[in-house]
Amino acid sequence: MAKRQYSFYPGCSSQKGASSSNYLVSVQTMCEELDIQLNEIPDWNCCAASIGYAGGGELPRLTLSARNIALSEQHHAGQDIVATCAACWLSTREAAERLHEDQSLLAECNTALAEAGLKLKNATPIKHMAEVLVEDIGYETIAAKVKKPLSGIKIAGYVGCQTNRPFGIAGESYENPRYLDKLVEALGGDALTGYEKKVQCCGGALAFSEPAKSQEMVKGIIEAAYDHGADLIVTPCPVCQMNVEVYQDEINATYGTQFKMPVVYYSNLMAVAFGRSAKEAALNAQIIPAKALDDLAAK
Amino acid sequence: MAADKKFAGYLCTGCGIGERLDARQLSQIATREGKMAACKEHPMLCSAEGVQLIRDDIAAGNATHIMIAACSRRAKVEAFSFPEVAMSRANLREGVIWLRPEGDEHQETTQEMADDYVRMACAEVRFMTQPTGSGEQTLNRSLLVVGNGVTAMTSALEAAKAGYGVHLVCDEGELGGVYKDLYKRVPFRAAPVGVSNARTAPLPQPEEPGVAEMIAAIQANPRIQVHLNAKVTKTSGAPGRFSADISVESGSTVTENFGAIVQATDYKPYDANLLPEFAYGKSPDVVTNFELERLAKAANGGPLKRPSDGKEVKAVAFIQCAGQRSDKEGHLPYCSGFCCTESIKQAMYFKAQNPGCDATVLFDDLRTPGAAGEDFYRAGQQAQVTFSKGKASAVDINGGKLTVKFKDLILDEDTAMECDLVVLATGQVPNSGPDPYAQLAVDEAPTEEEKAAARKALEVAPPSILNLDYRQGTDLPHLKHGFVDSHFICFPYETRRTGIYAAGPVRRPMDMKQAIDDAAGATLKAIQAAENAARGAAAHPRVGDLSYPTFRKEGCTQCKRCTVECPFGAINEDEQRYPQFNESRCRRCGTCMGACPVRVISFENYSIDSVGQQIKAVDMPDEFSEKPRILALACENDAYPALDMAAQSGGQISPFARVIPVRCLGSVSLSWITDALNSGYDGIVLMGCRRDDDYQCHFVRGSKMAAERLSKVGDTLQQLNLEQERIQVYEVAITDVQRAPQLINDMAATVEKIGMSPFKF
Amino acid sequence: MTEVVATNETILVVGGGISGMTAALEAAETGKQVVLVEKRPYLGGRVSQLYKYFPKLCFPTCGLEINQRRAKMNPNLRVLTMAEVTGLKGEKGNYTATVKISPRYVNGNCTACGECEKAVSSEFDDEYNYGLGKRKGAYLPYRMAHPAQYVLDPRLIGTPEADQAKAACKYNAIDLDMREESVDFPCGAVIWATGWQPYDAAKIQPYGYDRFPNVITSVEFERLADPQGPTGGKLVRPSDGKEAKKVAFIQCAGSRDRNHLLHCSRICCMASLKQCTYVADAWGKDADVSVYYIDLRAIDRFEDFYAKVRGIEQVKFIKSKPASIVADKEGNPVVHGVDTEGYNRYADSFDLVVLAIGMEPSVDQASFPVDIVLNREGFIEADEANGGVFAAGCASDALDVNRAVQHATGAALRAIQVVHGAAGVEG
Amino acid sequence: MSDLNTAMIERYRTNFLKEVEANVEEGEWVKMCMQCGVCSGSCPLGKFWAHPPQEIFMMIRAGKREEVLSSDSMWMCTSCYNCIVRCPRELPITHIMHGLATYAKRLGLVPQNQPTARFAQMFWDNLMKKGRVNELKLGLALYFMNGFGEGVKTALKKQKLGMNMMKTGRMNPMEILGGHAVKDLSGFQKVIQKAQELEDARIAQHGARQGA
Repeated sequence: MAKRQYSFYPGCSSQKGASSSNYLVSVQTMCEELDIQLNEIPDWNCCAASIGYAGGGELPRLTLSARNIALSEQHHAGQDIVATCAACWLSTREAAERLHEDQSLLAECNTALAEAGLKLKNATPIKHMAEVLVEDIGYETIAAKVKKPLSGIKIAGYVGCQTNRPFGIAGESYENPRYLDKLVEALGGDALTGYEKKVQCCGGALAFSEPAKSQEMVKGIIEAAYDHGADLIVTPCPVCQMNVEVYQDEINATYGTQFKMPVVYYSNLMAVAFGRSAKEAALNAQIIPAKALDDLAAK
Repeated sequence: MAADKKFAGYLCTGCGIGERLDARQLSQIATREGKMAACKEHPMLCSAEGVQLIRDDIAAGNATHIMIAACSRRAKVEAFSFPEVAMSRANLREGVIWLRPEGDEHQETTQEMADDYVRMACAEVRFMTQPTGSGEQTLNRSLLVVGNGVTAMTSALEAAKAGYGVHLVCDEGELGGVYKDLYKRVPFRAAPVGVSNARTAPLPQPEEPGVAEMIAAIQANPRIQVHLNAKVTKTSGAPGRFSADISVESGSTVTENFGAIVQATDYKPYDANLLPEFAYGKSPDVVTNFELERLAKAANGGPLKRPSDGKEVKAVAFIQCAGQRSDKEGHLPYCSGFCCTESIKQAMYFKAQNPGCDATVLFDDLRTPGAAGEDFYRAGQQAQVTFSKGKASAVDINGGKLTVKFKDLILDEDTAMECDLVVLATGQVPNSGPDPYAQLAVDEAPTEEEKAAARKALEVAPPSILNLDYRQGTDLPHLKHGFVDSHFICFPYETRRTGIYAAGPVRRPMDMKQAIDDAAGATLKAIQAAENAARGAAAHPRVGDLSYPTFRKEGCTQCKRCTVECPFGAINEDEQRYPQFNESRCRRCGTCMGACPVRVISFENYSIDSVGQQIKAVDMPDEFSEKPRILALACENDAYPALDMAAQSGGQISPFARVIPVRCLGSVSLSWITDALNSGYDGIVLMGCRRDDDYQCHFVRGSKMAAERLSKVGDTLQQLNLEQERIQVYEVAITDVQRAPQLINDMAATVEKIGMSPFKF
Repeated sequence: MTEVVATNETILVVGGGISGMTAALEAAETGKQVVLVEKRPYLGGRVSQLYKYFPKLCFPTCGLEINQRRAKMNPNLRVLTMAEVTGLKGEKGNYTATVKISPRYVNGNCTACGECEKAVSSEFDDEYNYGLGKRKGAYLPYRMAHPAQYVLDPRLIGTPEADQAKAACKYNAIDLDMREESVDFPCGAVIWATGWQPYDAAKIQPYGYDRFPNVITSVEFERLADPQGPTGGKLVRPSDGKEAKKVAFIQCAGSRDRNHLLHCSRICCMASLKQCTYVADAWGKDADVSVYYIDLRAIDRFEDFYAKVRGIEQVKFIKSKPASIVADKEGNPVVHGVDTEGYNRYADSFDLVVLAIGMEPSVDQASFPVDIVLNREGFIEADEANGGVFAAGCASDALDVNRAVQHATGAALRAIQVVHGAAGVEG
Repeated sequence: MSDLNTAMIERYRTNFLKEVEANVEEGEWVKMCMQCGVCSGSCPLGKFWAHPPQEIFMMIRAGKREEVLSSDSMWMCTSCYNCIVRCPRELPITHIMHGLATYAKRLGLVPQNQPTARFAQMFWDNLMKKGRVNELKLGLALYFMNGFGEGVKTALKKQKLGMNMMKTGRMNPMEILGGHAVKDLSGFQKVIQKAQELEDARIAQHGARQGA
């Protein structure tokens, strides 16, 4: 069967040596197993995430994404754009829709792009990798590829904000999305469907500027996972992963808690379940090791 | 037909009646004691075969009066429908076997209960005649519609469209009424199918008022005769034969006959002079929503100008609920229901003409119900009308500007805004005539301040609109705040003056669209009243009843109780002060019959005897039998169904009770009570409907009247020196399924306590 | 085989709720021939499932009793229950209607004696109680049902229980061979009174109706309050039967919301005010009621009732659309939001939360058997293009009972105008 | 106070609502608010806002220009989009908050040392340099945001975190020297430069955005 091809927008944080480089590694492993070919958008730029607004303002921010889409349309015509980072996906898709509904902005945007000889047609579907898995591949296909079921591993599906709102995954509700739970179940894991913090905000970029406020929310996210007896938390978003995993020491210091909750990507789970090595699954990049997965990968 | 009466009894032995009761005995009682020529038994009387049995007897002329002993009169009504004969029903299923436990120890008393119900049904039918109508009825396919506005015009046009003639009486020089000066109207519709739910979706905008078109249609309609500058100076008669004097200013008067009447006199704009705090009258730039329409009409799409200096309005503020939803002296306690959408519309006038104009609506609750309502709110927001939840306290004049002081309820602060024009969203004051019961209200007011309020209402009573030549006053009774509305949620057109229907804002506050719907509804009821009058049939709630009250003139003492107590003001008095019943005004509740101290009033199928003889027919065991008898008179609309449903759901009732349904507690004659006491009943329970301000009595005051009459029954008891507890009057609702039988059982317990009545002869 | 006698002067009324009953009775009492078609096995519609009416707090069964009597006594009225209009051909003054009648498996012989009910055992969700209770497979839909004729649940057919029911009936009222049938008959005008249904509360995800048993809808709360209801009128909550003393009412649950229903459902504010009195009456001083609202729409004379309820000290009003509901460990719904008058955040825990659920038309736009002018919310707009078809009641807009009846009475006139035309009375 | 600010006060006088509609990203939708408050209740950092979103809208209507623009409320927005998905009137609340923040920044009304405002600016400057974000520099810049002394403290406090990130290959010290970048950097910068100019021009001269 022919590989599915996508125009791939990896985003800054998944670059080598960046905070979610492990995400990219595991995604690549996952895609090999699922016959997905990711064609990186040549010379893509940062999307400014959801924090760039203050520096740039509206049009420059939209133009950042416009440039990426234009490049994709130029080099990977006919391919859907897929992003693994929630913020990248959201900014890009939001820009596309905004420019679609406001033609005057689109005109200004193209005037700017012309400076680099680019033009935006703005007719490319923009997907998050989770959409590709759920809508293009499907749970059954994924389940069929499982070699090492995640049997007995209790997993809290932390969906977070930006893969869920305002666009979300088709057929899911904003308040109680189940796609991570369904993925976990497809991989033979034990999905904690009652996990009530699954769409709680982690603070996003404010983890940097308002750490105390952000960490208070992260505390709740982890506590709830413990309450449900989770072995680990799974997320589709680099910001969520980072915010929930790396500040646990600081939270413990502030609140006297003893958190040591592994936080992984769905791609980590899949790589392991598909029978690939801990390295290929990028488990070595866990600051808080996901022991349950390490053991399974080692089997 | 009454010449040779043929009495026939029928006993159904189905539904367990045959198993639980001695059918032979019941048949014998029907024939021997009940004087039925025969009593035929059938295992399923409601079956086609059973019904045919009865039909054949009727066809053969062997049955002019039939007694059916089977289930409740509320069951199998369609099967047991023999309009050509008089019929009574003994309730052996719901009334006896379903309310009594099985078992030998109960058998004797249960059988006695059934025996009595058969006796009672036989007695009842012996004193019934199948009514045939008064012979007074006439068909008159013409309506009198009173009013100037959209409601009245709609009523006239709808009636004409249904083939009726109309005389439209307008007390102004031109038609149009309160909406004469309307520039645009609030759209009647929501966004059509296909319009998305996006914030940018195109939504309905203010539309042409359509008043002129309506006036043209009226003038072009051959069935409608318009009387301008005219008043109704006298209305007499009854549905089918109303006669009205229509007098015009010039002095000439014409008299016309009508089948029925629609009063669509709309409302009077609230007098804003009562709102000095908002500087009305002090500054010409403070106007009411009604006056604003004139400004808009004058501007006709151009800039709206300030009355004071003719300068274009750059900032306008709308004060919602001005003089409304407030218990302040002179304010309207209610919400007029149309001002929110009116203000949105008027704010849009300014925005449409000059988007730069600031239009702010100060509201407390924005009330734009329904699909069209909420879409119009959105349309106002799209037009950049500013909506602020705030309570305005005052309008100050400073030079050329106005300052509106208000409390911002969202930001929770006292603040103010400057503007060139202030629009007061004032309310609707019903344009109704004087309340015929205003004097009664004074007399009946429980507290002093309520008395004072009632007296005030009496003093400021408006001039009459219909000038009814009725014993009980000249106009439609008010319900509340001067509105001549129905009291019933399920029956908005229940009227207290048969054949006369209120439509539009005179009935309750409403906007133009609802008034148009309301006009159609009231017109249907008027047409229906005329058609029914032609058949001699009663109007709601005893629809189709052909009976009507008559009286023995020689016995009448002209005491006027009947003319005073009739809840519908149906009864007039002739020159010798004898009652004139006006059959087609009568609602057949029997309150007059209950009121009559000399028992001369009766209906062919409901009379002092038809009930009195049932009471007498009951077999009365002697004082030492330990078998008391308890009489229960139950309203057929609520208490009686409650007892039926108790039977359905396994309730139990004392075997000593004998229940008789009555049309209304108001029809209960004291003579029934005294007869019952004299013939040895040990207790009497009367069950009528709720009678306070939220009354449930379907004949308005029937239950109340009964309660008043029965309050005096204590004397009778004293004369007989019987305990007061032996008679109890209760308000019972149809939902009192547990309570209704309990009340009867309580009486049984009381009797057990205080002992049997000595009056057993 | 059902026979329907009708002509092009007959008025067809679709829907036997309060609006349809009213339109049918008013027309019949004006001397017109009327055929009333109702999908349920009984007349009365949603009104029959209400405990009390606002603002009088009187009982709907009271008016229903009168309307049922009117129906029983009127020879001009023909009622078809368990029937649906599947087709309507022709034009104003001259239609042919096609009506599908589902088998009741009980014929007119039924005396409502109840023996069949005693003879069967298996139970099903009770539609009359919105599934809050159970009923037998042979049942009278509710105590006052008209026609007072039992129904056999189709799920019983082919089981031994069906035969037991048949055996228990002494009157040959049970006919297990009944089949669905379809009848055509002429009519001159049609009154469309198909009414409303509660919006699907599960779609309002932030309120977790699908996740928390103690979050219920206002229509369900009516059944709880009704002494004839599944709890015998006790206000107890579904999860554990705990007494519901601290109750929240959330307005605009599905209404005035671009994510759900765009329109204002009109009745919800008044219904909640009414239900406040249920709680206050049940628990007196121990009652603790909060009403969360955007605009309290106690329009026109209903203001009196609003004032009355505001006077109950156990009831407080919070101007706020709650953001979300979560359940605590004890299963108490906790309502989160901000009181917009002064901006105080709240996280209030309740025994029970009642969603004042919105009204949507019960017939969806796709399945109208005839071309008709609708607005985007699916309500029927009055329009010449509708020919001889007229909406009555909630098929035309979100209306309270009083307005629905008012509207239905007007609809009767419009239908009569058409058949008068057909009969040549006009002119 | 910036010249632009003075100019804007001059142009709109009392009508702050009009100013917002004309100059703030998606500001034209403020008018659709029906004051239900669901946004305010839905905000995860709501309790830290001096004025939650709906109150901000009401303040805009009430003309409280200074209070709104110099408020740090909108800087608390985490872009979680709860308010947007729950709003019954489809207000793009998140964007309006971003828009207000941006506008306040343009006018020089941002509260002193508003951390998110400063971080947002760093982030922007950082990505403008190379077209892609350099996390290491961004992180360091963040630590030293409040001066060198503060920075060293923070850096020490964050040392463990930093070490962790490095150990797991999720932070690369070499990034300090250059790091990732777009190849056509000049083209990239020209494009964004142009976009900036267009937007500045639009706001400076007529103010009114299309569609407002």
